[in-house]
Amino acid sequence: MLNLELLQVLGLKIFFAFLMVSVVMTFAGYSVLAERKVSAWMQGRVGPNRTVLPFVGHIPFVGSFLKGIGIFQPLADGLKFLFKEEIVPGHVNKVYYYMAPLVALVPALTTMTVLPFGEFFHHSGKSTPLILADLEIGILFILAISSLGVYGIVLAGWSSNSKYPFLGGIRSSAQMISYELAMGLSLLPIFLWVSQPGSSIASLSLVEIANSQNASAWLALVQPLSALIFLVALFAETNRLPFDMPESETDLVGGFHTEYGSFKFGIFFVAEYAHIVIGSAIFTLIFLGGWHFLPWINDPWPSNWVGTLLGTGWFLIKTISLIFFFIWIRWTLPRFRYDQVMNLGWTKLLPLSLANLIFYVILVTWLDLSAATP
Amino acid sequence: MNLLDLLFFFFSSLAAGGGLLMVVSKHPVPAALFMILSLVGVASLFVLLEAFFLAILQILVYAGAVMVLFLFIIMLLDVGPDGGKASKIRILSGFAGAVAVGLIIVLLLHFSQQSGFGLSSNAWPEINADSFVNGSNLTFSTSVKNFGYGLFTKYMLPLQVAGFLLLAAMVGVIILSKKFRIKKP
Amino acid sequence: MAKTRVLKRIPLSLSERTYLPQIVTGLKTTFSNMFKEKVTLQYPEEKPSIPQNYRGIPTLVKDPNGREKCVSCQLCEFVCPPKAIRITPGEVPDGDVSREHVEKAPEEFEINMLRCIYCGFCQEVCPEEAIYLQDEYSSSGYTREEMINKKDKLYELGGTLPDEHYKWDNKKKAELEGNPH
Amino acid sequence: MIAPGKEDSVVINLDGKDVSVPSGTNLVDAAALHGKEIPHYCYHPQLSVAGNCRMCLIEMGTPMRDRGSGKAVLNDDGSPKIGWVPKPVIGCATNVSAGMHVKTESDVVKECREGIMEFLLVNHPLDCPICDQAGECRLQEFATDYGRGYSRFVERKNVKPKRTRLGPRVTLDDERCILCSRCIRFSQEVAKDDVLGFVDRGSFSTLTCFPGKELSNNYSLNTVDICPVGALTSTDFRFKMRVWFLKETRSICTESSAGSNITVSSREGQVYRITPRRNDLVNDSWMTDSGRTLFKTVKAENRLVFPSVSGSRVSLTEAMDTAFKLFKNKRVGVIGSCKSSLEELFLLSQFCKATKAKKFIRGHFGEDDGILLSADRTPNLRGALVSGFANKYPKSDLSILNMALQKGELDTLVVMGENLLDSKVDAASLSGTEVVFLGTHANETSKLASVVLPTLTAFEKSGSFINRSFYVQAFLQAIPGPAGLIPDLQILSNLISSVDPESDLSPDLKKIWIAMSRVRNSPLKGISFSDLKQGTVQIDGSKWKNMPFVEKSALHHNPMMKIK
Repeated sequence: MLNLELLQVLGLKIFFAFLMVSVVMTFAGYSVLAERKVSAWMQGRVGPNRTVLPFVGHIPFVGSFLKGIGIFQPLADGLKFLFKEEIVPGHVNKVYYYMAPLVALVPALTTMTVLPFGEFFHHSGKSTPLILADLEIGILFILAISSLGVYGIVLAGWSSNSKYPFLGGIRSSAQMISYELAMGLSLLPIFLWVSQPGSSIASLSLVEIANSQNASAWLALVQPLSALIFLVALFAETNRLPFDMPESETDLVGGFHTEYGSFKFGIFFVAEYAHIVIGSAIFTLIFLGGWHFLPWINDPWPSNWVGTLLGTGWFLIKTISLIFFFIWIRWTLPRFRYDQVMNLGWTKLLPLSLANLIFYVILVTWLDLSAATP
Repeated sequence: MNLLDLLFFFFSSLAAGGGLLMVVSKHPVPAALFMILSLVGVASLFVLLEAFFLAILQILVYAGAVMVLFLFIIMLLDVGPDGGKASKIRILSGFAGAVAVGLIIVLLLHFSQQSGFGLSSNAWPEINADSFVNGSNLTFSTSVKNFGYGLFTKYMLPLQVAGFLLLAAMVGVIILSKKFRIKKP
Repeated sequence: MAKTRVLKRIPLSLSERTYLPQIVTGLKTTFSNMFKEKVTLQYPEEKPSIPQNYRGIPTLVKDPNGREKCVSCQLCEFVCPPKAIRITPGEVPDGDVSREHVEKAPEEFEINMLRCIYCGFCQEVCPEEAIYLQDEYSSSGYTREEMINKKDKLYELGGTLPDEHYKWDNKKKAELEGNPH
Repeated sequence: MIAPGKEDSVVINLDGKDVSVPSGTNLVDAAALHGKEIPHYCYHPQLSVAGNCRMCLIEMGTPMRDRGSGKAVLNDDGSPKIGWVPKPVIGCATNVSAGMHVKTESDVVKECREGIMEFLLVNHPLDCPICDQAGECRLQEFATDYGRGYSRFVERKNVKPKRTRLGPRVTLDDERCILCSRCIRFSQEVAKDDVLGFVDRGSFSTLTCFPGKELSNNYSLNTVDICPVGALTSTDFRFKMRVWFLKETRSICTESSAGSNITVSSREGQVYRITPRRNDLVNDSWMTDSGRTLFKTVKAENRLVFPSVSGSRVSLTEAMDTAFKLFKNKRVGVIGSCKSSLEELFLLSQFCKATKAKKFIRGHFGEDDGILLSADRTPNLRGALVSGFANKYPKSDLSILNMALQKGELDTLVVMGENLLDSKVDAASLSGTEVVFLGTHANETSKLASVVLPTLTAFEKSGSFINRSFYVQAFLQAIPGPAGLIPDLQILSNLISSVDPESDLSPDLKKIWIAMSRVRNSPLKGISFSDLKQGTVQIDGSKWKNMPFVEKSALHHNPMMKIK
């Protein structure tokens, strides 16, 4: 039988899950705003500065400032997506057409169940990580689930029954296969390094990885090539420029979402940014020390709730900086040609990550042996 | 019936139903999608067995990579409904289906004769926990470390053989698909 | 004769081949752009200055005596590439003393602003200098019908422009003076 | 050397090239035969030569002959020496003669044309924006082609009355008139109604009607057509539409059996005017005024625009089904019409064959004016004979039908647009019969009809008529019919195939013509519809030579010579 304790735990989990979904979705929404603002600034424009809420907007100074930075724009965008006329082209495959946006969004949101974002200090000074489910194989879970996100795009492209979306779908699947290998291979040396013989860590948990960087070098400094490959693959997996092949407005109109409008398009949109948010968070965790302060420096914050807040805040700052980096790259680099994308993935990144892996295998073995001999 | 049972029935029906729908789907794209559904169901069953690593690998390798490749190929070749020679295959698949159904009936009969339809636990062979990683001081668990240890000690040979098999298959595919220029005398 | 200089293609160095330095340079450029002065015009509040030869909404103008200049020759209708202009020609009634010598005037004159491409051919072809693309550029409406400018709307938009010829007035004068009768 | 020409033709040298032209033609026509345009205003090929516009001035010379011996004078190289006329001559009044040399492009000719154009334009108003002739105006064309491009005239232009009423249908703009006198000659020579003339002198010259007369004859609008400038305008067409918008379609006038060739000018599904089309076998360049107003019936109030069953609107298929029930296994009478096209009459007789129907037809007759309005006021009476629908000459009423009705021989009547009640058929005798009415306009009969199937007017469909001289002439669709209606041929072929599913009669004109020419002893043998598009085709009408045709001798029609 379901007992009370289980229900309590379940309720709490559901509450936290709900909270996290809201936070990530808000982040995604405001990433859109950030994208528009940053792109505007980089192009000598001012970006959205018109939307205003009735009462908030009329507060002197604050209201006009908030309006100026477009803080209400995501609300308006969301509402617009909701209230727009729902158009379904006559030639689509209805079931899959409706299913596709959901398939795109669900994996993006599922991955955050194993995403730690800080640590909670007990009175005793012991800490537990802030995470919905501390899976031993967290990183694998994230890789697995996020790789399912491509089905949303493939489905959308296929069910639209139209040329450009179809091409977008095909490109997306090919791109996913090409870069997932490099991504996985770039992570292997990390785990080899972290759980090398002698260390207490023997799992693929993200919490352990983040904690291993406390007061020691960030893994981005230890393994810069892994970080670079992972970052490039991350760009490709999230379909961000310069890898936005499935969408590429210039040659595929809108790619997989050409035939989508109103809220269904909105879901695709949010899913894309949710992927970016989660991707940034993962990169922060693995390579940038997570919620820990700076490399080789012990966390300066106290071991109580203030420390929890500061740590989480620090984690968020890192994540947001990475999101900014995503946007920055988008408005700096031109798009690759499709064959260049494939070329880069298979002939550059894959051999490079293999070489990287072999190098670290040898290095770790040598370190292990030299530690054992004396 | 507790939650575990409920989940088991849900996920197993997902796996079985997905498989069935995959077989009966006319169009290859939905068929592939149903296969993914089935794989997810199987992975969930692994989770229920607390074999998290296996479940994740199932998703990562099959649903995440192999099936994406499948879909890519299907879409690239633009295979429509009844793209193949369905009429010839129909007899064959009917035969295969009949054999499969027969096998299932035989199995069910075998188990039910042993234990009735309750399928009590003694119908299943006992898993010897210690037998798994003998030769090491690690106890049996589904953790990654133990899994890896087992793979690289006791099951080293099968692993390498499987690896070579896959390599041979890959080389074969490359040779078959590559057009070699025939030198004319 | 200009000499063609053949540039030698220098092979890329290793760092160039990774593209990373170039990417960093690009990132620097875009980042420094973020803090430059913005060039956006806050449109409804600030308006751009319209140059003299701007091609805004086509309008019909009246001569300084307040009479319509258009004689509905339909050349603009003919020349209009998107077929936005539709004229129903009519005859000026005998009783209209100030205009009867012109004989012909548009009974209805429509310019469909949903079709108009602001090419200015109508202005160019008009033998009576009656149609002008003036400085108005923003027009909107809730229905398609609203976006079809009727004759009265066109005259309201056009107003009066100075006339250099007074062609029909001179003709009227000649008629009154009876040349040679 | 000038080679000897063929019989009845002479060889002249046109701008240095020897060409052969029929003897007796004037130089304007002769040059036109060989693609050289000699501009002209007053000359019209079907009117007498006046020679007063001077636009066709050219240089001309004939081989010199020795006065004493009468022998040709030769150059040193043996070619005949040409004696050029010292001053330019007008081409329209100079007939060709053997060995004549003509220069149409020399500097003198060019200068002459420029001078003439400049003089013509001295007093011509700058009216083009409001002038209806603009776009088909000879003055505009020649001013651009042969004019100087600028004027040295700085004085004030002449002012004349702008709106003079010459007749009920013609308005004169005096300022634009270039005094070519074509209209005067037309009235005298073709219309035989001498009402126009010039008064006053010099720049005061004015075209006017003789006192107490007006230009009101039935051919008055032809003066508007031949006016090379915009001086004579049609009161009806005045200021309606600029001519460059109009789509021109070749058609045939349906007014009478004269079958004048016409051009239907339409824009966006609306006909704006009808003008004659030159056909020297049928109507020269003329047509009646009354024939020009026929297009107004297209948008008439009593036009039938939707199918109906006993007065209420139904879909076309529903109306066809109802009609089909009315003549399935019934005794059917078909009242054909001489206003239908040849192809429709052929399908109608096939329909009669399929339903074993009795055939009736009536004629419409009136006064013959001896020119282009013949006594037979239907365009296709001979078509009814040729198609096999009628085998007797139609009477002006349907008293035979009335007798049959009174005897109760008929259950269902299929009426092709005719009004039965004004042709000696009583309403009482119609009471026991069902009427299926196919027509363009409502009349008393259509109001009685159980099924009304609207058809298209001659402007909305293609087909052919046979005129009074047994000329088969095609007319082509100018405008689309009212929305939702199908051509008569389609209706008829649908009706036939509903009665006789075996029938393979298609509504396609080409296929109907193939079927028609297969009929035994058909005079249409060897003719196809595309031949008709090339021009008028005369067929052998000797089969019907004993019929009492009512047409009198008229323009290009001699009842005595009608048999080929």
